Amino acid sequence: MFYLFSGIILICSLLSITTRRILRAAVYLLCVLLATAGLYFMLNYQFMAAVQLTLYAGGIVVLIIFSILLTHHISHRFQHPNLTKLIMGIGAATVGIGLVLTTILSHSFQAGTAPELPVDMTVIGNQLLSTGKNGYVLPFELISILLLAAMIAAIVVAKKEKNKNSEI
Amino acid sequence: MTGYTYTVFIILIPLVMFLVTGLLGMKWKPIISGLLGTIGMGTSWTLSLITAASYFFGHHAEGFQTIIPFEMKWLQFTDSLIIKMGILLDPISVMMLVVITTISFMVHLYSIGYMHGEVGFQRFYAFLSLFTFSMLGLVIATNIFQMYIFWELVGVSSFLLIGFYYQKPSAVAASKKAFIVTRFADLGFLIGILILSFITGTFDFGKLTEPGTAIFGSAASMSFMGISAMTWAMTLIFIGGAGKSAMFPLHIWLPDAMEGPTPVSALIHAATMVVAGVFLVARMFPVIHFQAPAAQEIIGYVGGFTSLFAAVIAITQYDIKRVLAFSTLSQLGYMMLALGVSGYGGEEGLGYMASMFHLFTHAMFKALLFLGAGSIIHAVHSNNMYDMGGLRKYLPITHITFLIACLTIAGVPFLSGFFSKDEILVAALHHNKLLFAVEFIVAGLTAFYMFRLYFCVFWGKDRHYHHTPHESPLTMTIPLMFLAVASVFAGYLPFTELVTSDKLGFESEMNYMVAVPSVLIGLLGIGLAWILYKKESEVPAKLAKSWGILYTATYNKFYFDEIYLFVTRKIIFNYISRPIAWFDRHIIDAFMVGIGLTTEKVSYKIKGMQSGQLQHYAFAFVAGTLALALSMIYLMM
Amino acid sequence: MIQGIPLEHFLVVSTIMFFIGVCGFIIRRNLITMLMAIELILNSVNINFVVFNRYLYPDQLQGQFFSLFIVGIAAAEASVAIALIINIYRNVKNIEVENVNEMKF
Amino acid sequence: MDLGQFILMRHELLLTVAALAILVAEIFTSEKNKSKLINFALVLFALVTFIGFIPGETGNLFGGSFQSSQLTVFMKNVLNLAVLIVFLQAEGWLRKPENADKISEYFILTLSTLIGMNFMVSAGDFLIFYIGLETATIPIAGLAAFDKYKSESAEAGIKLILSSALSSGILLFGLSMIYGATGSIYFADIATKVAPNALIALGFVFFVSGMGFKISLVPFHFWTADVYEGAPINVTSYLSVVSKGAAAFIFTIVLFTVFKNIVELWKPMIYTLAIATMTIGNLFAMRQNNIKRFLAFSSIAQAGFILLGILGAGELGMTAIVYFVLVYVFTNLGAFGVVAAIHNASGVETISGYNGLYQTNPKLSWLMTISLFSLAGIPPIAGFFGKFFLFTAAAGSGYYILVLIAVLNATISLYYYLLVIKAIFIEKNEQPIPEFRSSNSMRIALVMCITGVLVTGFASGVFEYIRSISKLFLN
Amino acid sequence: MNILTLLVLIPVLTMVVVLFTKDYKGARLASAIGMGIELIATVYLVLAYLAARKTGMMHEMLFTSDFMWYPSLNIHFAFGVDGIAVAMIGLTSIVIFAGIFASWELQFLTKEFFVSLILLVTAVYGFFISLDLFTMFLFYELALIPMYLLIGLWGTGPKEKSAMKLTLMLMAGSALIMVGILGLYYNSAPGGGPLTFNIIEISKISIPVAAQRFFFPFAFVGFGILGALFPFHTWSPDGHASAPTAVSMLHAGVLMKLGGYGCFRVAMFLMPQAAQEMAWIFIILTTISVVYGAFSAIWQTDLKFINAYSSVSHCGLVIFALLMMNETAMDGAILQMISHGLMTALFFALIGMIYGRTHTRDIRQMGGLMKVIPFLAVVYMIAGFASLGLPGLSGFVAEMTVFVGSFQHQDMFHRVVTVIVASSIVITAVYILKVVGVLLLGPLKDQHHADLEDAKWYEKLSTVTLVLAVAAIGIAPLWLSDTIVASLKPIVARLAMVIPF
Repeated sequence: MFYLFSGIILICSLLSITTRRILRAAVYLLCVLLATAGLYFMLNYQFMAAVQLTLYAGGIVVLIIFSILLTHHISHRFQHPNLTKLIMGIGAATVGIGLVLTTILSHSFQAGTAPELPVDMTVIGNQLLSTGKNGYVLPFELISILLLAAMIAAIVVAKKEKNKNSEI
Repeated sequence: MTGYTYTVFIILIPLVMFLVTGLLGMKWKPIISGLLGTIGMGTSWTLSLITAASYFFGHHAEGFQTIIPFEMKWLQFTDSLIIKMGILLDPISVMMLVVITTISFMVHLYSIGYMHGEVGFQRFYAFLSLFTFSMLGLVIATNIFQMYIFWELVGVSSFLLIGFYYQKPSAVAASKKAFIVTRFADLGFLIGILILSFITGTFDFGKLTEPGTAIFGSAASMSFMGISAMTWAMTLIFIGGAGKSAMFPLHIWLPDAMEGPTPVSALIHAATMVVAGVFLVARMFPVIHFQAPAAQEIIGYVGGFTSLFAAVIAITQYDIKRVLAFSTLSQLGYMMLALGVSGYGGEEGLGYMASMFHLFTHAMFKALLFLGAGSIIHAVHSNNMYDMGGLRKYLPITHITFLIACLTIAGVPFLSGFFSKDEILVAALHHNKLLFAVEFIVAGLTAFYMFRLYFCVFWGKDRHYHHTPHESPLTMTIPLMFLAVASVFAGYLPFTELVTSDKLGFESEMNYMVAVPSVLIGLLGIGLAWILYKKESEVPAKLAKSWGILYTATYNKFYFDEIYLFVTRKIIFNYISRPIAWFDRHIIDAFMVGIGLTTEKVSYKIKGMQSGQLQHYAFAFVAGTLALALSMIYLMM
Repeated sequence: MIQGIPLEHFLVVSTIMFFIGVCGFIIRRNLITMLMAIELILNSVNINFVVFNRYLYPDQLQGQFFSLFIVGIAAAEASVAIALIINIYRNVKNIEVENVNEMKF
Repeated sequence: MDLGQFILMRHELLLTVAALAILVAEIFTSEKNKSKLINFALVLFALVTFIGFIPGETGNLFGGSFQSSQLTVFMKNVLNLAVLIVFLQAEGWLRKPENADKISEYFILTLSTLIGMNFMVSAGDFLIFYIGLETATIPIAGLAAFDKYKSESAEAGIKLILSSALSSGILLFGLSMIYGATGSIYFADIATKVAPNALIALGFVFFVSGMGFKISLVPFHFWTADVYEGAPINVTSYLSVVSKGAAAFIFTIVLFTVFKNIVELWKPMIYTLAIATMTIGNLFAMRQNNIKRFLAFSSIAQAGFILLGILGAGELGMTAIVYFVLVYVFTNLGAFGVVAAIHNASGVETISGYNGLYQTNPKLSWLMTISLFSLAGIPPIAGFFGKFFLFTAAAGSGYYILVLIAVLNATISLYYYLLVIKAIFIEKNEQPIPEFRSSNSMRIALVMCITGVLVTGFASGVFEYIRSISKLFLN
Repeated sequence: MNILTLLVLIPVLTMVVVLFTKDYKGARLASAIGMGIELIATVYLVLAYLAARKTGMMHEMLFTSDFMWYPSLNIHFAFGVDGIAVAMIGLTSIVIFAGIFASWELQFLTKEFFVSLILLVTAVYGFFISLDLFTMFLFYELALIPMYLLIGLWGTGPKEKSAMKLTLMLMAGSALIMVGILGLYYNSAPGGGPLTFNIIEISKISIPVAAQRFFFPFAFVGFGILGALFPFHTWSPDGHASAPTAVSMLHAGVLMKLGGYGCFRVAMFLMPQAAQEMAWIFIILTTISVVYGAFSAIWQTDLKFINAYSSVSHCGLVIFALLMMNETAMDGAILQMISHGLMTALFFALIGMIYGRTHTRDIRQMGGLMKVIPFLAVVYMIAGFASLGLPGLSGFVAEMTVFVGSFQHQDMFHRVVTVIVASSIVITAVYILKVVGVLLLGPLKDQHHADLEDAKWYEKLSTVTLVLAVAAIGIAPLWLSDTIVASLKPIVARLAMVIPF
C-alpha cells in the first residue's frame, strides 16, 4: 500500500511538472495530494488526512484550476522548457536529492521514549484550544489574522478599479 | 666679558639694513637706500677695523686666543649636538671680518655710482646687505652648523644677486646654475657635518680644532667602503668648500655668475664668497691635517689642477669679466693648494699662513680688478674685450688702478701679490714638487692672460664707441683708489705673526730660490702679452688657429658646461625625472585607479546574474543553499 | 514502524518530491505551474513533519499541527499568488514567467 | 493563565485592535471621506506606538510559545517607530486619487504584517515563528502589487510571493529536519538538544537560506532589487527597513539562543555569507540608476554588515545588531523619505534625475546627504556608530580580516553614495526638479529620521540601554 | 571651561553662525571672525601650555578632561594635549585663518563652502586633542568627508574624479586604521581587566608581540596613506590639483599631518616592538617617497602638481624621520610637519591667487610674473626658499633636525638612507628654482598678464600670516623644538625600551 501511494506520489509529481498541458498538471497535482492523504491515513492521522483532502485537494487545487480556466484555453500546450533552466533545475534537484538523502540515511534517528499520545479528535480539539505548552490557540489566532490579511491582499490585487474597465 | 661684545653690531647692522631696505625700501627714493646701506656698512667696517686692531695688536703673549664674545643656543638636537649662534674671534675670522667689511664697504660705495638709475636699486642694496650679513655670519661662526646656516644664506644671496637682472634669461639661468651647483656641493658639506657630528658628537669648532683632542677617539675604527670615516667626512666637507670656491669640477657656475652686476662680481665672486671654501678648509685645518691626511692630499691636488685648468681657459676668453672669473678660479686654486700642502704649527704651517695671506691680498686686488672692469664696462657698455681698446686716455684713474692690480696679480715684486704667492710656492716646494711645478707655470700664465687683458683694453686701437667713454664718478673711483693702495701695501702686513695654523707667530725669510724664478716667469708672461697684444696684430689669431682643437676646447671651457647640461637636462630631466613622473601617473596611479575601474568592470560583468528571471533567482537560491550545505556538512564536519 | 515500513522510506519519498518541486519551480514556464511546484514542496514538508511525529515523537502532536498550519498557510499563499497571477494576466495578457522580467540588472 | 498577562502581548493586541478599528472605520466611512481614514490611521497608530513605549512586564506565555522580554519589546518598539515613519511618509502618496479606494487596505495589510513581525520576534517556537514570518510576508506581496496597473508593480508582487513561497518551502524543509533531529518545535527544547550532526547542519542551512531570503543575503537576495524597484516607494521602504529589520532581529535571536550550541558550525557559514553579501550588494549597487534599485542593493550590502554583528555571537553582537537596525531605520527611512517626497512631487526616481537637486531643494538635498553618509558610516552620524559597533563585535570574535573586508566594502559603498551626492550637488542640470514643498506629515517623518540619525550616535544611552537588555535576554 | 573643549566649540559655533548669515559677505566675515577667535584661543593655549610646563606639570598630557561616553565599551571623550598636539593645533589655527582669507572672494555657495571648511577643521582639532582611539578615529573620518564636496563643488579641472579618488583612497586607509584600533582595543588588557581605547592607558601596558606584528602594519599603513606614503600617495597630486585654494591649503597643510601624527601616536607609540621590527620596510618606502616625489616634481608643469609631489617628498620625510625613533629625528619629524604645513599652505594659497589672475596653472604659459605681481612673486619665492630648506625659514630647521637625528642612528643602514634622503635637498632646489625661474623671472611671457593686479589686502593678510609663521620657526626654533622634545621623551623612551632586533 505504502509503495503504491509512494509510486503515485512520485510519478504524478514528476508528471505534473513535465506535462505540457496545464490542466493535466493540475490533475496530477491532485493525484499527488490525494496519495499523500492516503499516506496520512496509513499513519493513522485521520484528521490530518481529512484536512489534506478538504483544504489541499479540495481548496487549493480547485483554486488553481479556476485560475487556469481564467487564464488559459484548455487545449493550451506549453513550449518545451528552456534548456538552460532545464539543466539548472535537474542539476539542482539531483544534487539536492543526493545530498539530502545521504545525510538523512546516514543519520540514526532516535525515537522518543515518551508514551504515545492517542490521536483522536478530542485530543486534537483540546490541544488546538489549549494555551499551555503544546497548545495551539495562539497559532490558531495568528493564522486567522493571516488569512484575513491574505484575503484583503487578494482582494486589493484582484478587485477591479472602478473607473477602469479591465477584461475580466 | 672680553670687551668684544660690540662685534655683534658688525653683523647686526647689515641685517638691520637688509630688513629695513627690504621691507620699506620701495617707499623711499632709491638713493636713500644706497646711502643708508653705505653708512651702515661703513660703521661695520669701522667696527671691524677696531676689532682687528685690538685683537691683533692687543696682548697675546701665548699666541692668539680664541675669543667668543657672544653665544646663544639656537637649536638643540641632542645633549651635545647643539646649534649655537655666536661670534668666534680668532686670527682668521678677524682677518675675514676686515676683508669682508672692507670690500663690502667699497662695493656699497662704488655701487651708488655704478647702479645709479637702475630699476631695483633698493633691492640691490637690500641684497648686498643680506649677503654681507650672511658672509659675516659665516666667518664668525662658532660651530660648523652655524657656518652651514650662513653658508646657505650666502648661497641664496649670491643667487639673488646673480639673478638681479631677473628679466634677462641668461641671468636667471646663471643664478639657477650657481645655486644648484653650490647646493649640490653643500649636500656634501651637510653629509660631512653629519658624519663629523656622528663621530665627535659636537659641532663646536672649539672642540673640533683643539689640538690633541680626544673626541676622535673612535673615529679610526670606523670606515665605509674601505675609506675611513674621517676621510669621508673631510672630503665631503671639502666638496662643500669646493662648491663655493668653485674648485674643479664644480667651477662651472662661477664664469656664468658674471651675469650679475659687476660690483656683485667684485664682492661675491672675487673677494668674499668664493673664498668661503678656502676659509672652511682653513677653519677645519687641524681636523683635516691630523685626522684625514688623505683628504688634505685631495685638497692640494684639486687646488693645483684647478689653478692650472682655469689659467689655461682664461687665456682664450674675451669677455673681460670671464677672464677675471677664471683668474679668480686659478687664484682660489692657489689658496686651496697652499692649504693642501701645509703642515701644522710654526714653519711647517707656512702653507696655511700663505693661503690666508693670499686670500687677503687676492681679495684686495681682485676686487680692484673687478671694480675696475666695472668702471670700464660702465664706460663702454660692453663686456667684450674686442669692443675695447685705447681706453687709457679716457679712463685714467681706472687705468692706473687696473694696472696696479694686474701687476699685483702677476707677482711683480714689492706688490702684495708677490709676497703671498711667493709664500705659497715655497710651501709647495717643500711638500710637493709636482704641485710646485704646476703653480710655477700658472704664475707665468697668470701674468700672461692678465696683461693680455690689460693691453687689449687700455692699449691698442680705439673702437667706435657709441659715445665717448668717460671716467666714472667719484663714488666709483674712490674705492678703486683705496683698493689700489691696499693692493700695493697689503703685502707688508706681518701675516706670519698674525695668522698662522697654531695661532702662534713665526719668523719667515724670503726664499730667493723661489722668488727669483717666479718673478722671472711672471715677467716672461707680461712680456709675451706685450708682444702679442700691445699692438693689434694677426699673431694671436694665427696662434689660436695653430692650436686648433685644443684652442677651441679651451675656448669652450673644455665643454664642461655642455657636460653638465647633458647630465641635468638629459639624464636627470629626461632619463630620471620624466620616467619617474610617467611611472607615477601610468603605473602607480593607474594601478590605484585600476582597482576602482576593475571593481566597476566586475560590476558590469556580473550584471547578468540579476537577469530579471525569477527562475534564475530560484536556481541561485537553491544552488546557494546546497552549496552551503555541502560545504558545511562535508568541509566543516 | 507502521506496516513494517521504515521511516527512511517516507523520507526518501518526501525528499524526492521536494526536489521535484524545486526542479519544477525552476523549469516551468508558467506561473501557475510554478505555484503547483510550490505545493509539491510544501506537501513534501508536510509528509516530513507528520512522519517524524508519527515515527519518532508520537508523545506530542507538534509535527501534525505544524503540517496543519502549513496547509492553512499554503492556502492563503496560493490565494494571494493566484490573485497576483490574474493581475499579471490582466497587465501582460499571459502568465509566462519569462515575460515577467521587466526589471533586471 | 490570567488575563492580566495579556499585557505581555500588548503590542500584538494593540496592533490587532488598531487593524480591526481601521477595518470598521472603513466600513462606516462614506466614499467621499475615505481620505479622512488616513488621519485616523495615523493618529491611531501614533497612539499605538506611544503606548508601546510604556514599560510593562515581561515573561512567557502559552507555554513558551510567546516570549516577551525587554529586548523583544524594544525591538517591537523599533519596528513600530519605523512603521510610524513609513505611514507618515506614505500619507502624501495615499492621498493621490488612484489610491483613494485602497487606503484602509494599505493600513490593514501593513499592520497585519507588522503583527506577524511582532509575533515572529516574540516567537518561542518554530510554529509561531513560521506563521509570523508568513504573516509578515504574504500581505506584503499584495502591497507590492499595490499600483496594480503598473506592470512593474504587478511583477514585483508575483516575484515576491513566488520566491517567498519557495524560500519558506525550503525553510520549512529545514525546520522539518530539525524537528526530526530534536523532536521539538520549541526553542527552549531545541536549544538543549541541538548537536553538531549532519542532519541538524542540513536543516540549519535550509533554515538560514530561508531567513537569508528575508534579510536578503547573497545568494538569496535576487528578488530584492526587482521587488524594491517595482513596488511603490513606501512599500519598498517598509520592506527594506521594517521587514528586513524584523527578520534580522529574529534571525539573531534564533542563532544566539536556539543554535548557540553549534556556534562553531555556523560561524564560517555566516562569514562566507557576510563577505558575499557585502561584496555583491556593493558591486551591483555601483552602477544603478534607479534610486530604488540602488537603495535595494545598498540595503543588501547593509545586511552583510549585520552578519558581522552575528559573528560577534554574544551580548555585544546582539547589541550591535539591534542598535544598527535602529540606526538603519532612521537612516534608510530618511533616504527613502526623500526619494518618496521627490517621487510624489515630480515622479523622478532615477539618480540622474536628481542632478542639480541642490539648486532647488537644498533641505532635501542635505537630508539625503546625511542619510547616505549615515549609510556609508561616516561620523558623527549614527551610521558610523552602528557600523563601528558591528565591527567591534566581529573583531571581538577575532574576525579582523573580515572587518577589513567589511570596511573596504564600506569604502566601495561610499563610492556609490557619493555618486548620488555628486548628482545632487555637483552635476549641472538645466532643468532640475522644481522646488516643491512636501506635506506636513512627510516633514514630520523626515525630521524624526534626521533627529534620529543625528542624535542616536551621540546619545550613548541608547546603546547602553540595548546592551543592558541584551544582557538580560541572553543570560 | 576647558580650553580644549573651547577649541572644538568655537568652530562649531562659527558654523552655526555662518549658517544663519545672509550673503557671501556675511558668511566670510563670520568665518574670519570665528577663525580669528580660534587663533587667539590657540595662542592662549600655547601660552598656557608653556606656562604649565614651566610650573613643573610633568604629566604627559595637560588640560586633560575625560567624559565617559559609552561605558560598556569603555569609550570616553578623553581630551588632552602634549607639546606635539599643541604644535599641531597651532599649525591648524594658522592655516585655517590664512585659508579663510585666501578664499575671500569665493562667491559660489559661499555659506556651504565655509561650513564645510570649518567642519573639516573642527574634525582636525578634535583629532589632535583626542586621547581616545575611538574619538580620534571618529574625527579622522569626519575630517575626510567634507573634502569630497569641497573638491567636487568648488574645485577645478577633473574635480569629481579627483575628489572621488581622494576620498576613496583615504577611506580605504581608514579601513586599515579601523582594524588597527580594534586590534589595539581587544589587546589592551592582556592581563585581564577592562578593555580600553585610551591611548595613555594602552601605552602603559605592552600589547602582546604577536598582536603587534599583526596590527602594526594596518595602523601604520592606514595613517600612512593620508601621510602620502609611497606607493599610496597618488590621491595627492590629483586631489590637490583639483581642490580649491583653501582646501588644498588645509589638506596639504593640515590634513596630511593627521597621517603622520597618527603613525606615531597610534601605530608606533602603542606598538613599539612591531614598530622596531618593521621600521626598515617603511624606511625604504619613505626613502623612495622622498626621492621619488622630488624627482617627479621636476617634470611637472602644473603648479599644483609640482607642489603636490613636493608634498609627497616632504611628507615622506616626516614618516622617515618618525621611523628613526630617536628624539632628535622625531622632533625633526614634527617640525617638518609644521613647517611643511605652513609652507605648503602658503604655496597653495599663492598658486590659487596666481591662478585667479592668470587662469592657468601651467608654468609653460606663464613667465616673468615678478614684474607684474611683485608681492605675490616675492612671497612665492620665500615659500620656495622655505621649501628648499633655506636657513631662517622653517624648512631648514626641520630638515636639519631630521638629518642630524637620523644620522645619529647606530645602524649603518639608517645612516646610508639618511644620506640618500638628504640628497633630496638638491633635487628640491632643482624644481623650486625651475619653477621660480620660469614662472617669476625672465621676461613676461604672456602679454595678457601685463596688467595683472597685485595682492589685495586679504591676500596679503593670508600670505603674510603664513610667512611670519614660517619665518618665526625658522629664526627662533628653539622653544618649539624644546617643547616638542619634552613631549617626545615618553614616546621615545617607550620605543627605546624595546631592544632592536
